[in-house]
Amino acid sequence: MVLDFVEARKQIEAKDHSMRDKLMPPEEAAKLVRDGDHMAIGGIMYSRTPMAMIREVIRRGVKGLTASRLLFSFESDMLFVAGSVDKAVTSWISMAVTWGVSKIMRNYVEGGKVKLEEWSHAGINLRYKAGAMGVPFLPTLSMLGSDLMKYNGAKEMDCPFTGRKLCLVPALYPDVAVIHVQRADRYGNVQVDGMPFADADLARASGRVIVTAEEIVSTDRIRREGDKTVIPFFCVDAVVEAPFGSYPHECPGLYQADYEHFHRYADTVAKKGVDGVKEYLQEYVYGPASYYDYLQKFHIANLMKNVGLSRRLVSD
Amino acid sequence: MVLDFVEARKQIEAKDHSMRDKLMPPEEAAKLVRDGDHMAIGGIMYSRTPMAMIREVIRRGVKGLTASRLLFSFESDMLFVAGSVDKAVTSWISMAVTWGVSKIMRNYVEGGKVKLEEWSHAGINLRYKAGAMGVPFLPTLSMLGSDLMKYNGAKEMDCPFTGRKLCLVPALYPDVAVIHVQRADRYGNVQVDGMPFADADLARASGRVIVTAEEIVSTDRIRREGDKTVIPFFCVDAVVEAPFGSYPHECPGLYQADYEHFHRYADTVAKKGVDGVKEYLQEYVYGPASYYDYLQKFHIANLMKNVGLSRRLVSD
Amino acid sequence: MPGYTTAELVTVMASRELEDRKTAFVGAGLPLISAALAQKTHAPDLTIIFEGGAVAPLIHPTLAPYSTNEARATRFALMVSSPSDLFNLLHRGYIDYGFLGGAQIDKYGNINTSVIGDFEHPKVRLPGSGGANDISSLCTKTMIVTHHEKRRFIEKIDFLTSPGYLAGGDSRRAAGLIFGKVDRLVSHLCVMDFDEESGVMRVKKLHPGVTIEDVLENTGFAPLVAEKLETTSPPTERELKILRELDPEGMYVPHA
Amino acid sequence: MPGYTTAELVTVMASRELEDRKTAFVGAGLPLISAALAQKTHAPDLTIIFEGGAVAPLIHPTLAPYSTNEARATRFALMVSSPSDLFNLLHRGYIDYGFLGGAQIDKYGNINTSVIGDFEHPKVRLPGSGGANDISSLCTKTMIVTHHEKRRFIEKIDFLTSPGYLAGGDSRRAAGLIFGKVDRLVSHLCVMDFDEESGVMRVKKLHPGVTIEDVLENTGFAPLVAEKLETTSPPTERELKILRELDPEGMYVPHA
Repeated sequence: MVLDFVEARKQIEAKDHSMRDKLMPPEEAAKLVRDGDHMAIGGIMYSRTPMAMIREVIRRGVKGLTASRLLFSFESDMLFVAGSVDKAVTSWISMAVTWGVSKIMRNYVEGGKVKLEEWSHAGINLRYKAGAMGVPFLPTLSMLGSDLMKYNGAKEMDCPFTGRKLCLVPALYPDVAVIHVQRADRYGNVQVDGMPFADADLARASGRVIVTAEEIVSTDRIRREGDKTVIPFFCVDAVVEAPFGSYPHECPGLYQADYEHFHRYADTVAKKGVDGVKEYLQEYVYGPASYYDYLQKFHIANLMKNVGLSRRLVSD
Repeated sequence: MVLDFVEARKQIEAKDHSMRDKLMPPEEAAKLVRDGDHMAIGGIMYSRTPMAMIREVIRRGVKGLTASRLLFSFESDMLFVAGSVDKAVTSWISMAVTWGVSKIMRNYVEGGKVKLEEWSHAGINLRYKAGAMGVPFLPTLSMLGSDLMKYNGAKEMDCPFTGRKLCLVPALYPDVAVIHVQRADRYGNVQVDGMPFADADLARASGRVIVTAEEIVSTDRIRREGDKTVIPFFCVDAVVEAPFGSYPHECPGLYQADYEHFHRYADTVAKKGVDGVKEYLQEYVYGPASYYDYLQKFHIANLMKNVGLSRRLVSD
Repeated sequence: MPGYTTAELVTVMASRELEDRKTAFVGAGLPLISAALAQKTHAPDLTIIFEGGAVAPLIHPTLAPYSTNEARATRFALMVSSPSDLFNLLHRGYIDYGFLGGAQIDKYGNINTSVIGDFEHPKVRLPGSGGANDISSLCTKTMIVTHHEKRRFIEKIDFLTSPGYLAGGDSRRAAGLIFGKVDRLVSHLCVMDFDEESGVMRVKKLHPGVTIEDVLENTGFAPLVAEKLETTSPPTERELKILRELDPEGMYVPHA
Repeated sequence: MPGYTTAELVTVMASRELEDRKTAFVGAGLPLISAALAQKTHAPDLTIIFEGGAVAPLIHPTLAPYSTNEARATRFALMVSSPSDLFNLLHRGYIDYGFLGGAQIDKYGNINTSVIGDFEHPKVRLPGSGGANDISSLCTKTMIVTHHEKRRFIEKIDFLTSPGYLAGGDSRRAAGLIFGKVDRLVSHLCVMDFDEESGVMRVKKLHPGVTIEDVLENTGFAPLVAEKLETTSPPTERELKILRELDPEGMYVPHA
């Protein structure tokens, strides 16, 4: 079960709200994700996915997680096969339109190894938004009359102002959120370029927040553009320096996704199924001795190629 | 009465959503404010107040308006004394802490010439937010147990998820919103620097939207920083070029408020009351033959002084 | 040999259904190509919006997005906002058109993209709603765009992910879905609309060379048939040329 | 002659009640000076937040804000956001302290800043709630800071703008106000807290030279009195020096 809004507020009240240094290595930050937690994952599909932290969580052998995300992509295969996640809460889960439905997701959900709770995309957004607002629900006219409402716990009500039927979407208060961004200072003041997704809401809704950032910048730099800050320091518990922290997923403005890697991955999964993902985990998660050993596996030429294509996107 | 969310949506559906040239002179734009309208005013207190459009509305002799704003300041004196506004909806109305309670507000509200509907600051924000979301209400734990709820139309309910008591704040769907910003293109793509206030919500909640901008920029410029756009063109009906369009109020990043003007104004009102405002309207609203004749009255030296102080704020 | 693929036919026919000066929520793949084609033909002022947050992006000629939720899909957009903001604009009535596909479709235009079999113990788990439920609940006009096959057009769908007319008649409205409607279905065989009274799918236009029998044979339920069946004119050379330029590798819309 | 004004006394005493490493919603004028004083004395890691949207701004030494909703109040802030975002953070429990003043205050710490007389036909219309109701409804600890006078501390307020303990006892909780509380009142005579059981104001500390009789004479209702009344130590030279540097013209806190 998900936290009640009253309990969720008490947790926040009890936290240290001071501006202290929270910069730490990824291994240290990953300890904030505990067995059985509801872990909310920032970004969407293969954009600003907190891959560095997902690898750490898998490497630590965390078990029994409920993982939620607006739209899941390749990373859910890894979390399922590693045995970290028992339940996924989302609106959509697939490798991506181009690479088709995930065979792994099908295997795990159809086989009953992972339970899948489904919301509409607006619905899962509203769940995080309600959490960020500190209220128990938000109303919408989505999802009415659909079978989604039969299983996901949304409730119908008659509007006390208009008499109209409404769908009430319950708030989501994750235990922990993992979010990858372009920059943050060491205190956890976070700025995002391009699509914001629901990351600001995740940070406000969650009990603990881990931010990985491409770049750790000075607080002076944050202060020069305070209107770009989307998460204030007191919402954040851990800050991790993570260049290429989303790779092989993209980080807008910095590098595009490694589509060729995705193609190869999809081929492997098509051929070998779950065993393919196990090999993949061995090679990319358990194998690399360090953060940079992981990146090294992609070859610097590929990293730079995807940096270049990201620049070309707006320079052409 | 305020529009029901269903009616409010039908109005939006029926509008032309195309990206067409909406640049027009202030007199033309002011025709979108009609007798009896609910007019939502952007900015807060003396920051980004759409003064250019407020002057036009007064000059046109529009009557019977309900005016809403997060926090009202000097501009409400003008709207009351001009006879444009019958009712104000807000959380707070005063000249400002420094200049004290508005004698004019007291005169008009105590005298029954203007009805004042009061919400908490979070409450009025939630009303616009609900409007922007297209729903009939939003829940909060503010205002419970207070006398505000006895008069303002918020409703209590027991949360169907948690059994907790909640305050439901009804959505506000203004007929028209007037908003002043730093820049927009001629189609109505709007960007704001610094405090966003509730302007993005006003624009989404309102049936008609008038935007005055310090600078009309090319659409190419908008596209270079799309993540700074807070209002998309299809929400906007009129775009007005209005340099110093908030003066003597401030426009963050460009000029600070003319405090000396406020001091003189407060002195005048303290001495002459309503007659002082009538003289003020004559001098600053009805008198000036053109937009620039109005600005000329402040003397270029003052305008430049307040531009300079705005720059000094961040250069020192 | 008509000189175009069924996917090309569907894309062209869908694009023709889009009026100019409107806004459209567009997904990756065929819908994007279809809307882009409309922009380059009869609807230059159609605004393309991605639910991920981008309003009117300028797609790079060779760096087209694989998904609508990546940086490529936001290139030089007029606004780059959040999905929740875009869904709010949808709720307010600012989005005129939405596109949907579906694994299973019934005669009321209800769509299943969640599961084949039982929800809790699915035989086949599909990707899920994404924004589809929101689009069909809230878009002023939703258009279903799909390949036309009997196993897809069925009497009873396993799970109702995205509402059409629900059980028909007044049931959509009675469920509280008072905004928007499923307005049209474009397949490689025909264009359908929905009878306002009953909410049942109605064959309205047949594509070149298609007979009403072809449609009925490939539909797993009995649709209504318009009194005056129209016939669409085949994709023009110009349409096909533009379409192929938009998707030069045929990644989303395979070429002939 | 104590060498400081009553406003200075209140400001110093309020600042001392603020713990370090906490966050505070601060209004223009005395509260801002009080919080800034705390930062420069015992609470260097206190975070000042303006409900208009600014988190931890750096106030310019000579261009201080006249209101917390203007650019001067956002100077080099860590975050410049919207009031609704700040109120959400308040709702979530991220704001430890809030400051309130009030035209009328009752023994349960309920405050009126709306009307003297009848709401619909007021004798005196005051500015209204602003964020005050939200602060006293939702701030973890709300502090009332005020001049202490009989006409202000009254048995029955004309209008309840901002909730304290409502009718006392369990009534605040029963009304649904399950978050936060009115924690303290700092006046120029004393510091009060509230009895948790009855919700009634309780004199806790007397300022230098003030007797309990002084307090009772200037209070229009009967407050509780702590068993062991403490006495505050007078403002130090250092506190007064810093305070006067923070408001050199005595605009918000008049100097001696």
